[in-house]
Order: sequence, then structure tokens, then C-alpha cells
Amino acid sequence: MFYDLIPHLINGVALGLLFALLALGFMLIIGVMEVINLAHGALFTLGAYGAVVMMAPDGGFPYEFMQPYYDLPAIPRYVIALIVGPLLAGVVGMGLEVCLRRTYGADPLYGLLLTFGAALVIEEVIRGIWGSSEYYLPTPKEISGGFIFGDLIYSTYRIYAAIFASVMIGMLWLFLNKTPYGAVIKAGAHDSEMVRALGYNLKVLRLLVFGFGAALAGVAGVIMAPIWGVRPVVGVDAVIPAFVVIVLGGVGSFWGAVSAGLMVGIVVALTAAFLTDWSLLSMYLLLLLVVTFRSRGLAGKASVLEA
Amino acid sequence: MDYPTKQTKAWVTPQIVVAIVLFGTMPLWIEAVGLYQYLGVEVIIWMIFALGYNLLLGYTGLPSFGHGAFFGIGAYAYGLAQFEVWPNLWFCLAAAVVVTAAFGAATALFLSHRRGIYFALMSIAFGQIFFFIASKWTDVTGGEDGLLDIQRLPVEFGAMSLSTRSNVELYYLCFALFCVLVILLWRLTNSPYGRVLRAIKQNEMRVSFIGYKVSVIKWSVFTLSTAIAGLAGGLFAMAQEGAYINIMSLQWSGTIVLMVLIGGGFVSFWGPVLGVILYFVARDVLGAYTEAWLLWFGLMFMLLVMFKPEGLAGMWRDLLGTLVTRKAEPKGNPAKVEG
Amino acid sequence: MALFEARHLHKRFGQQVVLEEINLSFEEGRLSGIMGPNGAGKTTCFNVLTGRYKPDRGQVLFDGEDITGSPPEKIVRRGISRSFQIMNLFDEYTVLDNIVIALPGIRKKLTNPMHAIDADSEMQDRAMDILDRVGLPGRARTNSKSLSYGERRALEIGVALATEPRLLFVDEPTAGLGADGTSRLADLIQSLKEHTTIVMIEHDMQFLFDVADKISVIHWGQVIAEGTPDELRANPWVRRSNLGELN
Amino acid sequence: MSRVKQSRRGFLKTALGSGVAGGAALFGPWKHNRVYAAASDKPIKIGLTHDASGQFANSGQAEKRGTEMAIAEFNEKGGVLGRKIESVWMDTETNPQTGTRVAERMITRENVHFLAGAIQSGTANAISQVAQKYGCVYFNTNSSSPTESGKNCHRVKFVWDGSGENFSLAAARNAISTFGKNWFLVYNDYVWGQNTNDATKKVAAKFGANIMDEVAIPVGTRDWSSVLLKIQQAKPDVVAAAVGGDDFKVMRQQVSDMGLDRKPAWINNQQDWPDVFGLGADAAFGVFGTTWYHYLDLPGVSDFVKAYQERYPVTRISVPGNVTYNGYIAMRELLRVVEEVGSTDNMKIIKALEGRTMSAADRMQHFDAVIDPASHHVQQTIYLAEGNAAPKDDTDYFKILSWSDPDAIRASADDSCSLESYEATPSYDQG
Repeated sequence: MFYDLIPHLINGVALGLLFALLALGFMLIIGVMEVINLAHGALFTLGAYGAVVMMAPDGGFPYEFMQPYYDLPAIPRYVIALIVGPLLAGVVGMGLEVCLRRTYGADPLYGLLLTFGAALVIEEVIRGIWGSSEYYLPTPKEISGGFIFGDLIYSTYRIYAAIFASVMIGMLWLFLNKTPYGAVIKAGAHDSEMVRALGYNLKVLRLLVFGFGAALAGVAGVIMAPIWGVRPVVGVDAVIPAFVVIVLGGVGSFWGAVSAGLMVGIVVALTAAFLTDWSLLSMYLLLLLVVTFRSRGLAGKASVLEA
Repeated sequence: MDYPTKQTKAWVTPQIVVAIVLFGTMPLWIEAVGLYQYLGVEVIIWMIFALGYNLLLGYTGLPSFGHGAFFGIGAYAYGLAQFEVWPNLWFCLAAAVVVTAAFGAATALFLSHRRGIYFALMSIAFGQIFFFIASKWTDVTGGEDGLLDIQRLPVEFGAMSLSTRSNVELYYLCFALFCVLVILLWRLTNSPYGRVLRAIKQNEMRVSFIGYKVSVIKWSVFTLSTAIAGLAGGLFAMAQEGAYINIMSLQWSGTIVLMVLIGGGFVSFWGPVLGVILYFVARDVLGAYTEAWLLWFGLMFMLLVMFKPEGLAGMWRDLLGTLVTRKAEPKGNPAKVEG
Repeated sequence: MALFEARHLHKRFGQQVVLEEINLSFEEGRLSGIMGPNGAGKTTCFNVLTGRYKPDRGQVLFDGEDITGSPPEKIVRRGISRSFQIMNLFDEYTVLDNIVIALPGIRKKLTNPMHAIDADSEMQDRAMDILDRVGLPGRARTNSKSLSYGERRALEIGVALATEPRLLFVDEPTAGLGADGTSRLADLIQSLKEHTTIVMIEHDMQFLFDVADKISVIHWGQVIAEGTPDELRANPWVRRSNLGELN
Repeated sequence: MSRVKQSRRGFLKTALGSGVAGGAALFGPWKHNRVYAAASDKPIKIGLTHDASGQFANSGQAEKRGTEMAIAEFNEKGGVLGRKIESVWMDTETNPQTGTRVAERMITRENVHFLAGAIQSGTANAISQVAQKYGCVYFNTNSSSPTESGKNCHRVKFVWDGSGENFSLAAARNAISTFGKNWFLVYNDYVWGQNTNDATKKVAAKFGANIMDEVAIPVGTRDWSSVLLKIQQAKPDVVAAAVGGDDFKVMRQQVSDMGLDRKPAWINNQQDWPDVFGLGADAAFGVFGTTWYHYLDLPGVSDFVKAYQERYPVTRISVPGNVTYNGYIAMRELLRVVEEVGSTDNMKIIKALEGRTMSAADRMQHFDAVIDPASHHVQQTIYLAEGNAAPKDDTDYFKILSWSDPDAIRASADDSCSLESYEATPSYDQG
């Protein structure tokens, strides 16, 4: 029995890292800007589509002018896709931030509603440009296929994705804690006066932070695309776990979110293996359980979002 | 939500009269304006739902993103009461209200100590839980297929029995309930309870420091709004002659928020009514011109949030404000949306 | 016996001890003052006394009954009310409505959904009386948001008074007021004192010494001195730590 | 795309026109069915209830192409009964609530003669209840839930796709002898999945399979890794999956990513062409069913493909698949029946359709098909296919393995159908 359990635990950790990755951009925006970005899912989708364009799968795009580019080997194209997808999401995110400016200082509900509208718009635009059919994001063969793991086969891509997610988490932490930019961003979260005192333009800071958060959503989109597939509505699958992870971890807490991600991953993986019909509910039940006893999640702090 | 005291004391205000006349005659003119009777039924049911929801959102400032679930529970409860217990209109509608309110009350136990974004996030979680249970529990809900063959039961008063089979007949049943609800809600919102709800939106902490137990009031208003959602859900089951799970999804829970806000639920009692009309008419008209009607609706919504968060009701007041010279007594001024 | 008594109150937030050992008692019909430097724990002390926070240890007694850890609404219903330093008004409401909603008479009709609050002339009159007392009779129909700062201070006290307290806690009523505003507030407090027992945190020493019957000095989470204004003026400790600073 | 827009604008004009006329001809608020003088030049109007958004947007648009193609062909031949055929389309959004409203609008405002189109069973049910209430004939072209022609059947509804049970029967019989006895069942935990899984289990048991485990997967599952690990731990010979919609797409991707698509053997239910097209032959994994394939070696198939390509030169899906085929065949049969009975009267049409035999050659399938008079379910050939290792071109994903006679795979769910009597079905004719 225990021997059977090990692969599921490992799988749960991998899954948990992916959940944490999903939540990173959401966490940054909610933590620093105090905006619930409901467009997180749409930006996630945008990132995935951006990557699909750069990878051009079978039956893909009639962008003939890009043919010389498509002749490049898979690895450079994949690296470019990994940059272009998030960039696309980031730029659109910055556009959204400009719209959001009108809601600053108002009830945080307005920010949430604006991004809800933006999610509708972005999704429809995606549908308009790329249609509603399914795409796969091909990956270089070095990171795809299965590999043997005991007497089981496991996905190489998932291992890659989990490692990628841990690297992203680590880099974001270093960025927030070990660089002057991070200090300013964190100051922005608590004290806009201080940001001004430090001589930074708050407007620009918010623009960049939102763009960065959106780009992180795009990164998650590119990474999840080979696992979930790419279609206009795929963002919903991203935004809900991101929510759960953030609330469970506690708004404003970096490690809270990461540990919540891992917790959700392990719980989902174990229920999916042993109580499959409850696997989707387990995440919410976990959330209820934790939040009933710790009202601000694992490591949340008081925030204006409660007002 | 600030109305002249003359109106806040009255049972029936000029606006209520206008609404009764307008909606009371709707079946007579709806086809002439290019719409159809069923749309009227759906609109009036959603108005009932939205009015109840606005107690929570507009009055108390609690953004529930899981209310579609309660609408759906009401529909299932109506259907199951009819199939399993007693196919009588009043009984089934009462069952829809009571069962939904019971689920609402249980949910509210978890939500009543929260506010703002935590409230919103937790309400999403509950909405999802109900959605998954309904989708899984196919013996009861019919799952993806839906609970079918729900009857439009006749209205019975003693020996008298009125059919609700046709869309117009059903419409008048809904209309009658709508009128009763509007008047009751109008009184409720201008009672001490209604004032305390709005006070909670403005400053929850102070409300407890003037002697009110905030969590009990929040619990009660959540339960009340789910009871109304249950009524609307029961009527919706009649309209559709079935109960389907899709209405319980996050998307539809978001849509009701969108409707209420776009209409101006934050500043006006009538905001939800205006929002529902705008949504359904825009959907029917835009939907006929373009496949991507949600794109245009979404853009419209974004612009409204950015430039006129008071919604349609806010625009209407601005319009009146420029037309009518202001009275000396500033009580009737539009309330500012709190910063 | 004192109307209100706090014994051995202790409160900490995380590692930080804010109240270490607070013992206070307030006599009926008197105006008691609390003073101390910034960060001394005065407001936290108020918050513990009025139910916003639960103390970690210690006891709060009101009229002989233990109210330790009771939630604010219970404490209010027993007859203790407070005003806030950072203003907590209902900004969408008129001045009158701010008062009306706080009246116990309205609270008792909470469960009557058909009670038209604006038609309740008895309550309206009572609210007008309170506005008279706090000096805002002409502003009843004004939106509370458009009041001047000084008027908002007065309304803040008015809302607290509307709950018909036997004991009123007032947190820094002069904060942000000019000399003119402060003197008007002094008159208000003097007049309130005739009907209500008052406890006041105040930064403005002069003001406090003018109106208070008894003053407690809090520092480092403890009551370091207590007495009438005259006694305190003589206290070397107080002279050094507080008065000296202010003068 | 441009075609779609044109027909929409046309629709608007007629919609506005009939709205005004309807207002003028109004008897009173209590009457919905208006009576028109029979006018031979009045077009026959068909309401299309195809999804353009929601989970089945893509398939909805594929069947719409088939349906509109049949209508256009008839119009090019001069219409039906000398009358032009018009279509009105509204997006049903893969949503029953919208389905109800659209159906009400189609019948009471657009005054359509017939309704056609559905992918998801909930939406199909919603539409068919409204259609039954008014008596309007409705073609469910592509929803394959066994309940559609079973307990949720209606006198006015005709179901054109094979049901999940037909596909299970076709697949399971062959699989045991080919792949082995140890079966692992995986199904989506909703009505279609549950019913289909029950059918599979029954057949599998009948032919002596050993069911190792059966796992219900919640709808909306996006992570299959745990289940895939569990399947590997159980080491079955065969995995029979009844998984649909986006869940299937996600499962397919994760199975192929782990390299599990060859061993164990997978039996999937039906693979709809729009869900596969453009994804490469890898997307077609395991053994699965379909009602039609564009490389079937039968007369007429290539002409049909060519006609499709001429009509839809810029569509991403460059060859028609089963979904488009169903839409086309169903609409063609409807228009033929209208021509034959010489009227748009619902009872005449229903009676003509019940028990109707459609020849194999005409339908481009291997066996004749019959509309079962008791369930209104089209009993047709079911093909078994697998991914094509040696494709002719980049659309040749499937290798057809075998085909089953409709009699051999008749769905038992159809037995639970009890149609409303003729008398209980309102008479409906928009003239």
C-alpha cells in the first residue's frame, strides 16, 4: 500500500508546484495592487495562444510570412514561445492596468468587476482571432514523452514543468526579497507614501507590477498548454485553482501561496487516485476546512481587501 | 438609494406604479417591439432574482459570486417537490423557497463573519461545491441531462384554478409575485433593518459599536436573498419546464453580479431591474447582429465600471438632475458611491 | 463602588506587549481622562475596554457585572458607548440618519420589516434632541460627508450618545481641531458631563486638565500615575514624561 | 465566414419584418400561434440551434456547416415544394437555458417550420421540450447521450447520431478477443458517461471480460496524472473510456504525453471529427467509434467531400467529418420528406419519418439505416477506427477497422422510450 502511495505523492508535489505557478501572477497583483484580477485566466489563455503561434503546430496557422521562422529547430522556437506568450499577456495586462486606474481608491469590488468584463472581452477576442477549436502546443522532444519510473511510466514534460515552476518561484522570491525593485514593490503593497518618498513614480510602478503579474499568468499559460490543451475557455481552469490557492495560503503571503499550492496538489492527487469522484471537490473542502479555523488562510495578513 | 422621505414612508411610490403599469401591460406590447413572450417571462424571473441579490450586493455590500447555485437549487427543489411530494403550485414554490433558504442559511454560517474579497472568494468556493454536487448527483438532479418534464402547475385558490401553461399566463403569475416582492422589499429596505444593511456596507465596525450584532444580520440577509433566489429558481423551473445545472456555474453567478451592477444596484433600489432588462434586451438585439455579442457587452460593462460605476440608475439620475432644478432639500440627491 | 473597573488587563499582539498591567476605575457622574505618549497603548486600552479586542488576561467590570471579552454590541447594549479617533460615520447617510440608526428604540424594531423608519416621528425627535446637544441642529438633513471636520467630530460623539449610554468613551476628540474647534468641543464636553459618565483619551493636556475630574497616565502599557489634574501637575514623573514634552 | 454573416443579415430583415407583421396580426395576448394564409411563395423557415460558444462551440459550427450545405443544395435545385428555404440561426451557447429561450424565440417569434441542431444532451433536452410543447419537429443531429432516444425521447424529436451505447456495443465486442480480458473502466461522472459506461460494462461482462476497476471522473477534471498512474498500477489489458468534451481532449493529451496510448489498449467511445481535426494523427488514440469518415471507400463520399470544400474553402476543418455529415444528412432527409408529403404539417412529417428506411448508398454508409418508429433513433452503421499509422495525407487520421450492422448494436436504452401519443402532440404548421 505504501509503495503504491509514493508515486502519487510525488505526482502530488509536481502538481502542487504547477498550482503554485498558476497562482504566482494572481498573488503578485492581489498582494501589491490589491486588485482581484479575474482576467488572470484570460491572460493565461493569451499566453498559451501566443506560444502556439510561435510553435505553429500541425494544422496551425496560415501565417505564411512566418514560414522562414517556422523552419527553425524546435528548441529555439520553444524558447521564443516562452518569451512571446508572456510578453503578449504582459502587454495586454498593462493595457488593463491603464483602465483599472479609474477604480483605484474606490471599493476593490470595482477592480474585480472591471477585470471580470476584461476577461469576457479578451476571451471573445481570442475566439475571434483563433476560432474555438482546440490546439496542442508541441514541445521539443527533449522534454516530451514518458520515462520509466520504477515499473511505471511518468511524463517527462511534467517533471520539466515542475522544475520550471520551482525555478520561477525561486526567482520571484529572490526578485522580491533580494533586489531593490522587490523592496519597492513590497513597499507599494503596504505604503504608497513610502514609494513616493523613495522617489519612484507610483503610476509607473503599478503599471509594471500589473504587467509583470499578467506576464506571469502568461508563463503559466505556456507551461500548462501541453498538459491542458489550448482553447478559448481554458482560462477558467486556471483562475479557479489560483483563487483557491491564494485564499488558502492567505492573501499577501508568498510562502503561504506556495505551501497552499503544494497542499492542494497533494490533496488533489491523492483524492484523484483513491477517491476519484471527489477529486474536484477536495480542493474546496480543504479550503473550507482551513478557512473555518484560520480565517485568513495559512499565512494571510489583514488587508484593505476585507473592508 | 436615498429617496425623499415621502417615498420612504409610502407602501407604493410613483416608481412602483410605473413598474406595475409597465410590466403589467408587457404581454400586450412585447411582440410589437420585436420581442417574444417567453423573453418577458425570463426577464421578470431574473428581476426577482436580481432584486433579492441586490439586498446582498447593493445594500449590504457583500459580493457573492456563488448566487447562481441558489437559483439552481430553487429550480431543482421545485421539480423534486412536484415529482416526489405534491404537485401543487403553492407547495412547490414554498418548497423551492424553504429548501434554498436552508442551503443558504447553512452557507451563510460560513460567510457571515467575512467581508469584502474574502467573502467573494468563499462564496465562489461554495458555489463550486454546490455545482459539483449537482453535477455528480445525477439520480436527483439529472446531471447534464437536467431534471425534465417539470410542470407549469396551475394557480389554485380554493375551488378556483388558473392555468399557467402558456407563456403569458405564467408571466402574470410571475408578475403578481414580482409586485408583492417589490412592495415588500421597498418596505424592508426602508425599515430599520434595511438601514442597518446599508450601514454595514458603509462601516461594518461602527454598526457593531451602535449595538447591532453584524454577523447575525449578515447571516439573515444572505439567507433572505437565497430564499428569493429560490423563489426565482422555482419560477424558472416552471418557465423552462426543466431544471438544468448550467445556471449554477461560476459564469452565471458572475453574470448576475454584472447585471445588477450595470443597472446601478449600488445606488438604486431599481438598479437590478434596469440591469436585467438591459442584459436580456442587449443580448437579444446584439446577439442578432453579431456572434461576438459578449465582446460588445463586455466592453460596455468595462466602460461603465470605469466611467459610470453608478450604472444605468446613476445615468438616469444625472439626467433627471440636469432636467429638474434641484430642490432646496438635498435629501433626494443621488448618493455618491463610496470611495 | 466604581461604575466601571478594569483589573490586571494584559494584551499582546504577536511578540509585542501592548498592555502589561492595566488597572482602572471610573466613578459614575465623573469625567475621567486617560493620557500618555504616542504608542503608550491608550487606544488599545480603549479597544479592550469596549469589546473590540479581547484581553489576554484580566477582567472588565461594568456596574458590578463581568463584561470581559464581550463583543461590542453586547457592551453597547449594557450602556457603554464610544466615539472614535479616526472617524467612523455612515458617509452615505444624512446627519440625522446617522443618529437615528444608533437609537436603541430603532434597534428594538429591527425585526419589524414594515416599520417605516422615516415615519417614526418619536425617534426623529429624539435624534433631533441629540443633534441639539452636540450642536448640529441646523445640519440634520445634510449629508454627513459634507460636514466640516469639526462638525464631523461632533457627529462622531453624537452617534455614540445616540445609543443612550451610561458611560461614554471618547477617543481623542480634539485631534485635528483648531483652537476655535477645541474650545467649542470643551463646551460640548462640559455640557455632556452633566448627564453622562465620560472617559476620554486626550492628547491635548490643557484641554484634558480643564475638563477632567480625574486623570490616569498610561505609559509602557501600565498606569503610571493617577489623580486629579492638580495632583498630576505636581507629579514629577508626569511633568517629565508628558507635560514637559507638550509645553 | 462571409456566408454566415450574409445569412444573419438576411435573418434580421425577415425577423424585423415578421415582428411587425406579428404585432399587427396579434389576436390578443393569450394566443401564440398565429394563423397565416397558406402562401406558396412563403419560404420554408428552419431554425438552427447550433452552439457557437461554450464547450461545444466548435462542433456546433461544424454541424451548422453540414445543415446549411443541405439547405443550400435544395435552394439551388429550386427549393422545396417550389418554395425557398430560409434558415435562422441563433447561438445556443451549449447551455440549456439559452436553448429554451432560443427555441421559444424560434417558434413564437421567427415562426420557423422546423428546428435542427444539438451537441450537448442538456441543451437538446431543453430545446426538445419546447418543441414538443408546440409540436414543432426537431432534429437532434449530434447529441449521443443514450437518454436522448431513451427516457427523454419525444414525438417531435428525431435523433440522428449513434448513441454512446451503440458505440460501446460496437467496440466492446471486438476488443475482448483482440486485446484481452482484464478491463479497466473510466467514465465521466455525468449522465452520458454513466449510461455509456453501464452499456460497456454489460457488453464486456457478456463476452467474459473481467472488470478490474471502474473509476468515475468528475466533469471538468484537468489533471489525469493520478488516474493514469492508478491505471498503470492496475496493469489492465484494456482501458474503456467514456469521457467526453474538453475532459476527453485533456485526457488524450496527457495519455499521449506519458506514452500510454499504445499499451494498454484504449477503447474510447466516439471521437467527433472537430475535436480531432488539426491535432495530427496522434490525437486519434486507441480504438473508437464514428458514424462516417471522409475516406470511406464508398460511392459518393469523395463527391460530398469536394462539394463541402467548394462551399467552405476557408474553414479550418478542410474535410467534413461525422458531425458535419450528421447535420447534412438529417437536413437533407427532412427536406426530402417535406417534398414527399407535400406539406409542412408536423403530423404528416412525423409519420413519414417514423420507420423510414434510408438506403446505404444514399447515406454513404455500409448498411441501410432506419428511423426506429418507437424511439425516433436513427439506427445506422457504426464504424470502429483507430489512429492511422500510414496516412494518405494530412487529413487521414483514422484507419477504419470494421463496421457493425445497426441490428447488432441496437441500444437497449431505446427501449425505455415512450413517445407521446399523436393526440397529445399539438398540431403545428407554420404554413
